[in-house]
Amino acid sequence: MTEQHRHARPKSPQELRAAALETVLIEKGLASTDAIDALVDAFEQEIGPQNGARMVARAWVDPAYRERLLRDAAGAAAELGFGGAEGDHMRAVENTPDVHNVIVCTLCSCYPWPVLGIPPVWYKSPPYRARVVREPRAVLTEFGLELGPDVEVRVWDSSAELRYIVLPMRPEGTDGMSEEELAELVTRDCMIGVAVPRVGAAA
Amino acid sequence: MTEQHRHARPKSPQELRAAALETVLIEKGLASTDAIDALVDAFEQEIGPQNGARMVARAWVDPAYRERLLRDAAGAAAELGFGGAEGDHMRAVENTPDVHNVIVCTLCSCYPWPVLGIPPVWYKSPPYRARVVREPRAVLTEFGLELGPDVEVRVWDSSAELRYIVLPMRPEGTDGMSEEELAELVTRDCMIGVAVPRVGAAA
Amino acid sequence: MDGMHDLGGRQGFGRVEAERDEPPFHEPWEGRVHGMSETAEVGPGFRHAIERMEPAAYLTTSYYEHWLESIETRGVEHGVFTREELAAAAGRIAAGEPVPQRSDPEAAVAARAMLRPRPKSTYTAAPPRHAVGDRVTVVRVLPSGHTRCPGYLRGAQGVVERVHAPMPLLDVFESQDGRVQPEAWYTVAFAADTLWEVERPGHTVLVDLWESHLEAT
Amino acid sequence: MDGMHDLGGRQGFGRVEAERDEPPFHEPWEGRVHGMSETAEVGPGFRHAIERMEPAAYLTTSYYEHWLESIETRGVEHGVFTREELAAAAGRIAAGEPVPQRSDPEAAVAARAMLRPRPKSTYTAAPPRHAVGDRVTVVRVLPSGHTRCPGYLRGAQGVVERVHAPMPLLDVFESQDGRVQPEAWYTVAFAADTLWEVERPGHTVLVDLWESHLEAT
Repeated sequence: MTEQHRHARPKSPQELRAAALETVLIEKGLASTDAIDALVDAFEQEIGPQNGARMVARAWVDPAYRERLLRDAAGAAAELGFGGAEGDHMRAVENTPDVHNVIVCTLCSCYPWPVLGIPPVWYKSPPYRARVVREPRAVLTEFGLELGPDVEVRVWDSSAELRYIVLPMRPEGTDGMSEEELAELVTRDCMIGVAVPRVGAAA
Repeated sequence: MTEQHRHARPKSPQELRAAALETVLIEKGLASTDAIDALVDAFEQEIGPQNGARMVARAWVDPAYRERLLRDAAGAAAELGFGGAEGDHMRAVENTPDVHNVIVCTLCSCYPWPVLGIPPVWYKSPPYRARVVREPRAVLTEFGLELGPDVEVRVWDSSAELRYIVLPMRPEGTDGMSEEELAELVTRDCMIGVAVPRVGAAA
Repeated sequence: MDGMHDLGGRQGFGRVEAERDEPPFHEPWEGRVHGMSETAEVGPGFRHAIERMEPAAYLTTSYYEHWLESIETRGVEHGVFTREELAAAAGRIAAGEPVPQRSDPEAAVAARAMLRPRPKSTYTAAPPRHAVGDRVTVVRVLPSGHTRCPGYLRGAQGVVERVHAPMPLLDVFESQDGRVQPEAWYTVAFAADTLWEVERPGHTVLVDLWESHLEAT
Repeated sequence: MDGMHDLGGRQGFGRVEAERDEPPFHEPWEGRVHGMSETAEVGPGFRHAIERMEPAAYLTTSYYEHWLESIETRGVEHGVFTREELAAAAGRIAAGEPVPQRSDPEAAVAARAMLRPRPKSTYTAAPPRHAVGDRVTVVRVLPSGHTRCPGYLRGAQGVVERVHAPMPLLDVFESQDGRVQPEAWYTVAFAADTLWEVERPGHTVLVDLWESHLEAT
């Protein structure tokens, strides 16, 4: 897919730097075109928040899976074929009527790749990382999420080795839905904790 | 002095912003050209490290003045006619064979204007403010000042209301010098604490 | 507040670059900004307006741009002028109009007098709670607004080196609401190796702090 | 280390700006950088190389520029390539030369396998010193090098929420000297109003910390 790009002249200083680096690594035998391609393709084609959404929907319909997810999220992900780098250790944290969870990495941009894919730019941005640990309600309001004053907000700063995913509450009015239909309600933002699933509002 | 400048078209965005601000303040009667001129002239013509140098030289030749300077630096400055904004409260800290003092303001750029004038850009710069409280010896080395391992370095972070000036040690080989000659050895950097007076090395 | 201005102990900065024979002002506009800042009344909060700057903007602009920003921000926030008035004036200047002149000899005299010895205000307050030699601990929760306590001292233990006569707590004084809360204040000495992993031999960091910043250890 | 990356609780930043329907990579070069970072061996210290970036540079460049910087920095520091080699390659690319291709099907298979479930390493260490419900205090003096303990926790008190099986202390593991120091680690809960002046009602901040970051209260 990149044949075209790698033969065109770089359009930005970043693109030039990246191309120069790839050139040096390839010429030294330290990188291979197809290994890089394989990773790009994986994130562009296969790995993304649809994976996490399947886990959430499964947990909503299958109480035993929900238990396994909350006890060992990496194991529960592996059951559906998801796992690997940035997801060897995972933990799912469950929203309840009394507790709302939000995920951040203040020091870096740690994120559970195998189940949520590449983090969005805002998740990696200084404003989110600086503010959400200190004033989560203000940040959530900017995302359109207003929580009741009695809800405890738990902000998980995942700067170590455990990657977090939020297990949202199943919304009202979804009783007749299939697991696949439920999964469509579960957006990336719901699993980061800056949104909650809404019927008819999925991405 | 600024007639010429204020009639020329601004050369930079900052100059334009400053000229626009002055225009608005003058038109609203909140600023006057000659009050601004008076302050600019004061710092360009009269107030600078030569004031502090006179105090240091006086302290070197007059033990009673040295005592007053160490007890009440603002009072000792006033004896020579120096004082006012950013110098209403001052403290002189004395270098000895065992103690070397360095001044910084980590939060802002607090500095004893009446005796040292306008601070140099490096004093106001993030590298100095960030580093000198944490690794003063590394910073002093960059200024060419190597202290013995037994010397205690005291870094004064003057972020509150007291402004500091270092009273350096009188260098060797200055026995025959007059107070005026001594004052010429005392550079601004000596009174900040990133240098020490040296015979034949004054600014 | 944990703004970008709170630089003490932050890592990653490069060498301190000193300029030889540096003038007080590098460009005439810097002197004008200095003069305006000291003589034009645009409301309180000089430092806090700078502290609130967006961090990348703070780091990539110069000292006198910070001052310019402070005058503009306060003038607008205190209703002294509007952004539109500044923009309109900038348009006229850019089109070649000169900055207007206004003479006020009394103001010029007063401005110069600011840089001469002048009487100090004195304040009364409760007697100081700490004495020279006392061990004190800096409070851990610092104000989210303006404060004179650097963040690197949060929760740190030090020793009182000097006790000063009461002064208004500037955390409050600069907060733009007119409150004045005089308190005893102190110079407190901190062993650097209790603040950070530091070079050997260790050094001492001395900071002036108000009673509100301290608790007894 | 107190680098610019240590952003938690820092003030002055603006709104969080979210982009609709964002792709994994905004430009092809970002994907290339991601792929190189995961597959090319240029030595340890991925995060530390980013943490050492000059603060203004850190704030004014994008995530994948940070990654690019990390690969370049480590490659140079570990002797894998030189700045001159990078510059020479950039010159050739700028002149129109294509990036060379190299096929390695096994490496491609291994790369894809990195993003599939795989066995976890297990480590042995001394038994954990703290138990769920214990009050703990974060040490005040944090490493000047890489650490997984955010600066906003220095000296803070929290409660152990979960105890995890031993893992290498990453502060040491990433320090590029090959040492591995497995330790018990914990999820620790901190009431936000013990960290900062915060909005009401208060919230809870939970952070994963190693035993080296903690002392008993």
